[in-house]
Amino acid sequence: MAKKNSVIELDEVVVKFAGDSGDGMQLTGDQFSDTSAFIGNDLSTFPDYPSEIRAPQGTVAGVSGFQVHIGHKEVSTPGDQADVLVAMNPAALKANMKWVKDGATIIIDIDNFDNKHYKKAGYVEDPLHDNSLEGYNVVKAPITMLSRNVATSAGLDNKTADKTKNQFVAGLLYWLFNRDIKIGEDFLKQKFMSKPALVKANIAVLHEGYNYAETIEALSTTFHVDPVKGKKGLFRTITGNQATAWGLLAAAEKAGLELYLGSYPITPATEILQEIVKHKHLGAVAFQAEDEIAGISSAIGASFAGKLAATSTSGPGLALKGEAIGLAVMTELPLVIVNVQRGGPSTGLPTKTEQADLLQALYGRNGESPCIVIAASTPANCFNYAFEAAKLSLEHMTPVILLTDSFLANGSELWKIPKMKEMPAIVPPRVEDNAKDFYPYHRDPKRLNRYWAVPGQPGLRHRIGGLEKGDVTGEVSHDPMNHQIMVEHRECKVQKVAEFIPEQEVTGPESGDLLVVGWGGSYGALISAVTDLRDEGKSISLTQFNYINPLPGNTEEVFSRFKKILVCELNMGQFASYLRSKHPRFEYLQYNKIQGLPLFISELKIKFNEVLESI
Amino acid sequence: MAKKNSVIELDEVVVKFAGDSGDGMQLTGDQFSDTSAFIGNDLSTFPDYPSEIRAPQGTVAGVSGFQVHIGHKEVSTPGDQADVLVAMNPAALKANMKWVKDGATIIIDIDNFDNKHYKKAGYVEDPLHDNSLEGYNVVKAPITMLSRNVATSAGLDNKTADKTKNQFVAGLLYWLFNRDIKIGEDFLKQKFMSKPALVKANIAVLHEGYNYAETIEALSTTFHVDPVKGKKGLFRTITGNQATAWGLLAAAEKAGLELYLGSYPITPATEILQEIVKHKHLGAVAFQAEDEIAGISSAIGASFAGKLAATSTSGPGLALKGEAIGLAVMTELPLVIVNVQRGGPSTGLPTKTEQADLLQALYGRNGESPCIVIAASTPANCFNYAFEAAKLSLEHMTPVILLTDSFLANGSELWKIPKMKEMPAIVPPRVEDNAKDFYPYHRDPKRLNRYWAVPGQPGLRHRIGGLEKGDVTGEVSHDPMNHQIMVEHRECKVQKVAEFIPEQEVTGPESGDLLVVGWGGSYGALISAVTDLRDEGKSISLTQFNYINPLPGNTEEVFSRFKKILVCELNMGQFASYLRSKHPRFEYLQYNKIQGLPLFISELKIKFNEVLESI
Amino acid sequence: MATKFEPLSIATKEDFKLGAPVKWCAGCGGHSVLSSVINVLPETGAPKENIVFVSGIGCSSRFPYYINTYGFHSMHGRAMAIASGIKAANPSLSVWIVTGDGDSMAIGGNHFIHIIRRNINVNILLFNNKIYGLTKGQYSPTTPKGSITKTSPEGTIENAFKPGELTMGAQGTFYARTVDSDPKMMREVFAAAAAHKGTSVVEILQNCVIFANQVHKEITGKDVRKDNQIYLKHGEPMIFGKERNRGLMMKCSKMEAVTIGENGITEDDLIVHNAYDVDDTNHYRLVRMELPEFPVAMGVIRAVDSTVFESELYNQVQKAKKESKIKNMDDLMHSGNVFESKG
Amino acid sequence: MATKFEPLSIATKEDFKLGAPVKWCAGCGGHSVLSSVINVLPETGAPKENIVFVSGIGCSSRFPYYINTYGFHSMHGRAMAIASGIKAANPSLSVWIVTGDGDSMAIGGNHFIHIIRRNINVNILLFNNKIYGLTKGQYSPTTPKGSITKTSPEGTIENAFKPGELTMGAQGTFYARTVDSDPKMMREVFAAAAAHKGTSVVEILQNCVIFANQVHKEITGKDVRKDNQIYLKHGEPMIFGKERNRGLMMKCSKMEAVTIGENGITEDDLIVHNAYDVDDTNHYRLVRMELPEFPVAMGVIRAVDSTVFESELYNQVQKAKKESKIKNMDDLMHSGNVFESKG
Ligand SMILES: Cc1ncc(C[n+]2csc(CCOP(=O)(O)OP(=O)(O)O)c2C)c(N)n1
Ligand SMILES: Cc1ncc(C[n+]2csc(CCOP(=O)(O)OP(=O)(O)O)c2C)c(N)n1
Ligand code: SF4
Ligand code: SF4
Ligand SMILES: [Mg+2]
Ligand SMILES: [Mg+2]
Repeated sequence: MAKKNSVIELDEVVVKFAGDSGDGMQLTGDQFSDTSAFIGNDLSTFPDYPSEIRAPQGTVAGVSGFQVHIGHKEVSTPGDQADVLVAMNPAALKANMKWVKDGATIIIDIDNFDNKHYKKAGYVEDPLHDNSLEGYNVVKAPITMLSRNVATSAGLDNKTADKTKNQFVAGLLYWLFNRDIKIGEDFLKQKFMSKPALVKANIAVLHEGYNYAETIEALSTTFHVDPVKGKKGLFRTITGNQATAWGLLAAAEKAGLELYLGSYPITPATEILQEIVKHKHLGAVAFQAEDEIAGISSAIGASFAGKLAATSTSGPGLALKGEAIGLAVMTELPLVIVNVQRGGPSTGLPTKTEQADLLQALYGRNGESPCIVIAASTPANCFNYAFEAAKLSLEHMTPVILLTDSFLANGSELWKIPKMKEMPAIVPPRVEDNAKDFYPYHRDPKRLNRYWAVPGQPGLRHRIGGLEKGDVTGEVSHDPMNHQIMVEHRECKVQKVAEFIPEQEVTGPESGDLLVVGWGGSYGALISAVTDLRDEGKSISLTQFNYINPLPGNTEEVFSRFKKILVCELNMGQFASYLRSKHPRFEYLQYNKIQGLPLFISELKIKFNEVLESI
Repeated sequence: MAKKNSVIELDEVVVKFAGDSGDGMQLTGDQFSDTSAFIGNDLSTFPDYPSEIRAPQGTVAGVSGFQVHIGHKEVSTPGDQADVLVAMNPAALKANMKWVKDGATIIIDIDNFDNKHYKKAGYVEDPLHDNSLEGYNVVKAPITMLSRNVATSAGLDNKTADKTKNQFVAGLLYWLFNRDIKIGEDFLKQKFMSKPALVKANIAVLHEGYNYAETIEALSTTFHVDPVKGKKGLFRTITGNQATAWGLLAAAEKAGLELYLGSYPITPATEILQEIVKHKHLGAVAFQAEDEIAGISSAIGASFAGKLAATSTSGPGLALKGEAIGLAVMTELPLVIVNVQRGGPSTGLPTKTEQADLLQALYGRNGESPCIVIAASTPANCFNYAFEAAKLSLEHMTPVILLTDSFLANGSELWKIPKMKEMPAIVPPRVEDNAKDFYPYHRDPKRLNRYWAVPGQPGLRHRIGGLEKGDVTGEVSHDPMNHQIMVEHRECKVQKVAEFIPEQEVTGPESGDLLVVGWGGSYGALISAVTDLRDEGKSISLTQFNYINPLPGNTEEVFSRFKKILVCELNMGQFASYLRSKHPRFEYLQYNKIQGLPLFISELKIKFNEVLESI
Repeated sequence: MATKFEPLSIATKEDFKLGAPVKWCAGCGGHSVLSSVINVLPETGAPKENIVFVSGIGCSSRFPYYINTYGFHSMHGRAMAIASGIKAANPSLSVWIVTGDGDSMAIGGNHFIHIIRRNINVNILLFNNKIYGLTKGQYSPTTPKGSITKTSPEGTIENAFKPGELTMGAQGTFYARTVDSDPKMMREVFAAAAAHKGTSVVEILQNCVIFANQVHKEITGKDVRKDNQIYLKHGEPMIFGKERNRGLMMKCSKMEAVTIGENGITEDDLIVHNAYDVDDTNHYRLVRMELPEFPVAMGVIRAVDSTVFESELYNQVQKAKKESKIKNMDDLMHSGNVFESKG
Repeated sequence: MATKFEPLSIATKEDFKLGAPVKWCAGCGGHSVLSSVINVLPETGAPKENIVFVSGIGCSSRFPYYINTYGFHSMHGRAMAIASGIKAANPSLSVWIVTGDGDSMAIGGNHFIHIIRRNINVNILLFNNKIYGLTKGQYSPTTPKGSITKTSPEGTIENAFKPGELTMGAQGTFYARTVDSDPKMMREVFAAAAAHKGTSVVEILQNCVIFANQVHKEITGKDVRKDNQIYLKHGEPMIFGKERNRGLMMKCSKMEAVTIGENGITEDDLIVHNAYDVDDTNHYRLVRMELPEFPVAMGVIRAVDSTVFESELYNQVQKAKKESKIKNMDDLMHSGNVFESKG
């Protein structure tokens, strides 16, 4: 191997892969992430693809992207802007130029930079010759041609050969980041396990890219990102949806139950169903229902029959499930409803991220119908909050809505693998067979939960349903005072959960000028921006909410310790409005954005500084 | 006719008819109300029946009741307690004793007061002999026997003869209230138009009851309620559901459109569908869909096709319609969604009243999905608010949710018939055929509405749908900034409605100690209680909200003029919580009740006094 | 805690009676269906704690409150979906669905056809009174065209579903029809439904005395029922009529109602009912027979063995459990690409 | 403002082409269906401003964005309900529904059977690619049992709906089947669907190159299609096969595929297709024919006249308008029990 040029040590680097839907950018992104994880970098990724399956090739609307942020310190977001952009065609370049740092390295497949492609991408002038790329380090590689040559000599037909070009890109990057190309080879061997011809050709192209990079002058410097220090143990990368599925599976195991998922496919929640369906070996059963209503209804049936029952969906699906959630509230059965938020209203922006289902989760049902609502805040902690959702639901005998979002669901990060024996115990309030004096709506005073008797158990036959229940007996009751009591029981049961959840924590000083408030999936950007400003000496802290209903018991007290409170969310101010209704004594400033995009660190810093200056 | 005993002049009187489901109490109630209206009394009624069709005879659960409040002053509620109770059996007595005033007249059908019936009603002792009726004026009439005798001699068989006993009761009351029995006869002639044998027998029984009352000593006094003064013009009695249906029909006529209702039956909203289906002669089309989702979807289709489209339902149905309401928000089509609230959550108390769908109406959809929300506050003004809902929806091109409730829907009152030419104009923003430069999402800056082009119109072909729309063009757009703009447009459009609705009014002094805040159907009880206390010299005013989203522009200002604000509602505090989120600077005290019952004047007065004393 | 089952305890009908009052109208057809069900349950052999009744919303759907089993009175139209979840959770339960013509054919139509398609092993008792009872008399998808109801003052203009026809269209494996006033037939039919492995659809012509009184009278009336019904039994010739001299016969690929003795027709010419025929063409014919041309078919019209959803599901589960090396979450989380960091 | 109609303007296919790019995958079967529809529309005689395309959600449901008519891309599964409202609002519109197998058979199953039952005059183009395309490859209610998809890694265990069979179960008046790769047949079938008064269901075997590529290949493959399809035409004998020597015939009330010339069978022995037969027993047989025993039936299998919902509805409206003395709201409000108060 020829000698390397100068190597620059970086704390962190953001790489964006972009091309047509068929260009395999998601795969290259995965491969690069895995390799980084393998050598010990922290990382966070985010794919970003069009709502069409294969949107028209060469158009901006058809660009499919994958962003990876790796670091030798902790990494919390996929990054605002890229240090390295791979653009497989002009459309990919056009779509991404605004997300690229000044001076970034831009690798393009020169074979696709011709007039036809410019036009398709909507360029009026040739971007390579209009000075718009001045100040960037542009690497023009004949990626298509070289890949095709190598792959066809390795025995592939032309069409299949063209699919290897993402490995040329991968090779380039292995060289650029001083990575061991063996790891890339192993990835391919595993990926195409049953297709040796593909393995061979792809490895050949991978080497071609690597060698090309080494040969040309354009890449005068290479980068190196050290492994993270202090992170010890076994890790894997995990997406939010996979983590959610695994969290539910883990909860079932801890509770000594089997998992039942009743769902209907919907972007961006489908992968939860697709993941659970793979784990029948753990006794998990996934039922792909005919629609969302059947999905949740079947889960309610499964819960009645004694399973840990869950349903997963996105906003429009949650809207359809409202009536059934009310039934679960009334029958006081455990049920986890996972809602992976996407851009709304209506079909909206189905592949984009948003946090605008909060009020729907809280109030989207008839009558006084309280649910526990919690939210995950990173791809990996979807595992913990899915587990927690199941635990709360089972132990408190009431439905729990878990909110995640498209950004968490599809994004991935490095995750320290937990040990099952260290996970908290889950003890559902089951009734013993033939228990004496069993009443279905008799309550445990501690949590106000009723007890769970399951068909098949002798001596416990009883009937439940959606009509108002008599206190203790569970028989249908139209008595006015009973209704008042039961409405209050259901509400108190949910509010009492506050006694069983952690207190709200503040990152940064416990008091000060500005408290930034976030909830759910915005954590990464918020913590990064807040930390940056604190490093600059500002008096600023963050409190990120994972428990929404009930709010942690010390919420009021936390708020009272700061001069100003700024609530940041990807909607028009739903959490701020909820906080006003629950803790009206504070003034809540707002930062809202509703563009289908996550929050950016840069915009947050500007906003925070603005507020800080006004204090 | 023998001479009358002493006549007592009353300002108002409350009569409650109660019996088995088959006893015809609803009919007698109607007949008595109509007669009172005919002679010029003001009135308010409320039926109250079990959720079973014919709940077991003779049991408390099976009692069906009808309460009428008549007055020579304005009457705002059906009354807390009755001056006269008709109890056809022991169960009816048992169920109603707590709703009867001290010293009231209680008329019982002695033929049903035997051991068998006592037991069924759950009495341990004979209520006629355990002193529990001491202090009441109990009239024991052999109603069943006498009715049967008369009706069988008039030619009816035994079974049919027994159905006439409600006319014996009617006869008694005509005498008791010094009413012209001719009016009762006319009512029967109209009711049984095509069945002369029934007319004959019922009239005979009516006279029997009248004569019986005249003969016995028990009724030493009779009552007289003068006609209302100052109420001039043509009146009729109308229930909330009928008024809602007629309001929609009137709006269609005013807008020059035809009405389309797409609904699925559900208690207590079904009568709206049943009413509109009767008026095909006005060009109104009602589609009984296969479910709630099809109901609203078909209405959205009809709206797209140029009808004034509406859908009517109750809480569980509204839950099912959430996704489709979002589609109407996104496509910016006019659509009226009537939600007749009932006791929840889930199936809850389907025949009882409640105000607990407010937050669902505001927030029960995915994404940022704002709707105009308004609420009617009396049975008769359901007409006005249904009209207003249609007007706002058509002129602002966005869905409107109209909230009524079981209490308004089934209750009736005297209604001054409006003149169509005095109703406000409705001008939907239709586009002219072949209009130049037509863009489906081009907006009128005044209301921010888009314009309505309808299939069949030449030169205006366009496509709409649930994906985010490009500003002005209406084409599918995934552009981040466009999404932000469109979300804001939709929100502003709804908020701008505040410029087109009346200011919030205060009944009573414009400022003072206590402002009672109500919304929707609680008006009658609140205004009565507030007026009573003001008559006692207290500093108390009422402001009743009909416009919920947006709130009237002067809301903040109104609130600021009072020392304390007390929000009263039939739920756990939904409007109070909404007010906190919108106008957080005030402290909102709450009075909440959730028992399936309306608010009572008496309980309100206690609460108001309590708050007033604390000032 | 895994569910344990007691040794099979022989249940009696007393075991299924509840003290609570039955709140249907006096004279409602529901009462006799209820007692037939209570009579038949002990014969099914299911331990009493394994029996679950699931219903939607409607008069008929109040059923679970009137019988002493595990019961779930759920949402309008969703009983089929809830029951699917119960069976997918625990296939050993004996699940009965009680539903109305509105509940199953209007709002619940989709779940109805899907549970049938999947062939989940439940018994559906469809109370077909051809009206919405609980909401007081609006037409339903089975209301005969032209009927005057609260929502059709000029008569309905919609064609009526035939539940049996829809069942066939959804590839049903079991369909039977019976009448609320015929306890013997109900008992036989319910027992057959319980014995069938797969989705058993039993349409019960039920009388709503209040809102659609006598809607079935042409079929069920005492004077006409023998002539207007044919009670089909597998393996027996298709004979009906007061005189037992009428029958069904195939002529040129069409079915006809004929009289034995006329035109030389003998019993041997009649079709022999084959409820087990996999090809459902004949069953399809039978369920659609209408008066006056044909008698209305009663009894078990179709009962065909086929794979049952939840059995196949648990076969996959068992196979996966046996074959996978991953036995628990720790195994799963450590499988595939795991990176060790020495920190 | 009442809607006015221009005198019928003869539309050309250019009128229906939109500049916007068609965003289906290259090679998706949708492209050829789109051009066949555009070709056929001018032949239907509907003024171009009277044509409305309504769809649900799915790849196929993007259709309205690709054709220059009034269009409504609505909610998953609800196109049938929205279209019902459009027709009930304005029967003179020519309404086409574009839907997928998931959209119409899964979430939209109920609206599908109800629009058919009501026989609302719309044309349903059901793109049956036997997969959920837009959500990237989960099985649908029409996916063949045993198929491996993203949600069935061990193969599906659910029986597949046949859209034609379900249409018959819901009392459909028109059902046809065609193939995305046969423009001539599509054109004929679409024209027949447009001409039919009532709900026309057209199942299009459509290929999803990405997630279920070649799922129909046994039926549509160039080499096998002549032997494996039978293109049915009303009044013509049921002949198929590369050599045109195969046919369908009734034997003992069962249908059989036979070879002309063998066992003395001649063309005269074959069934003559009667698409107009009110009795749908034969159509029911035809829609269920499966390989290898039978060829798969193509073309218009059933097309029967029956009352149309919206016509009956407006008959009632017209009658009411004519007969009622109440002509407007003032009349209505003053009808019945009105009391005068002199105050
Ligand atoms: C979501 C929802 N929509 C509507 C209703 C109102 N509803 C209750 S029962 C019923 C129809 C009942 O008809 P059917 O299923 O035939 O039962 P029956 O009362 O005739 O036995 C309707 C429309 C409801 N409870 N829930
Ligand atoms: C309420 C709702 N649930 C689920 C989805 C997700 N979804 C969109 S399309 C689709 C299925 C598409 O399959 P099909 O109808 O066969 O259309 P195709 O893409 O195959 O043409 C699903 C499940 C949705 N958009 N809305
Ligand atoms: S209304 Fe009809 S169906 Fe309902 S309980 Fe009464 S008789 Fe039975
Ligand atoms: S995914 Fe399949 S159905 Fe969808 S556009 Fe691509 S090829 Fe067509
Ligand atoms: Mg019914
Ligand atoms: Mg499909």
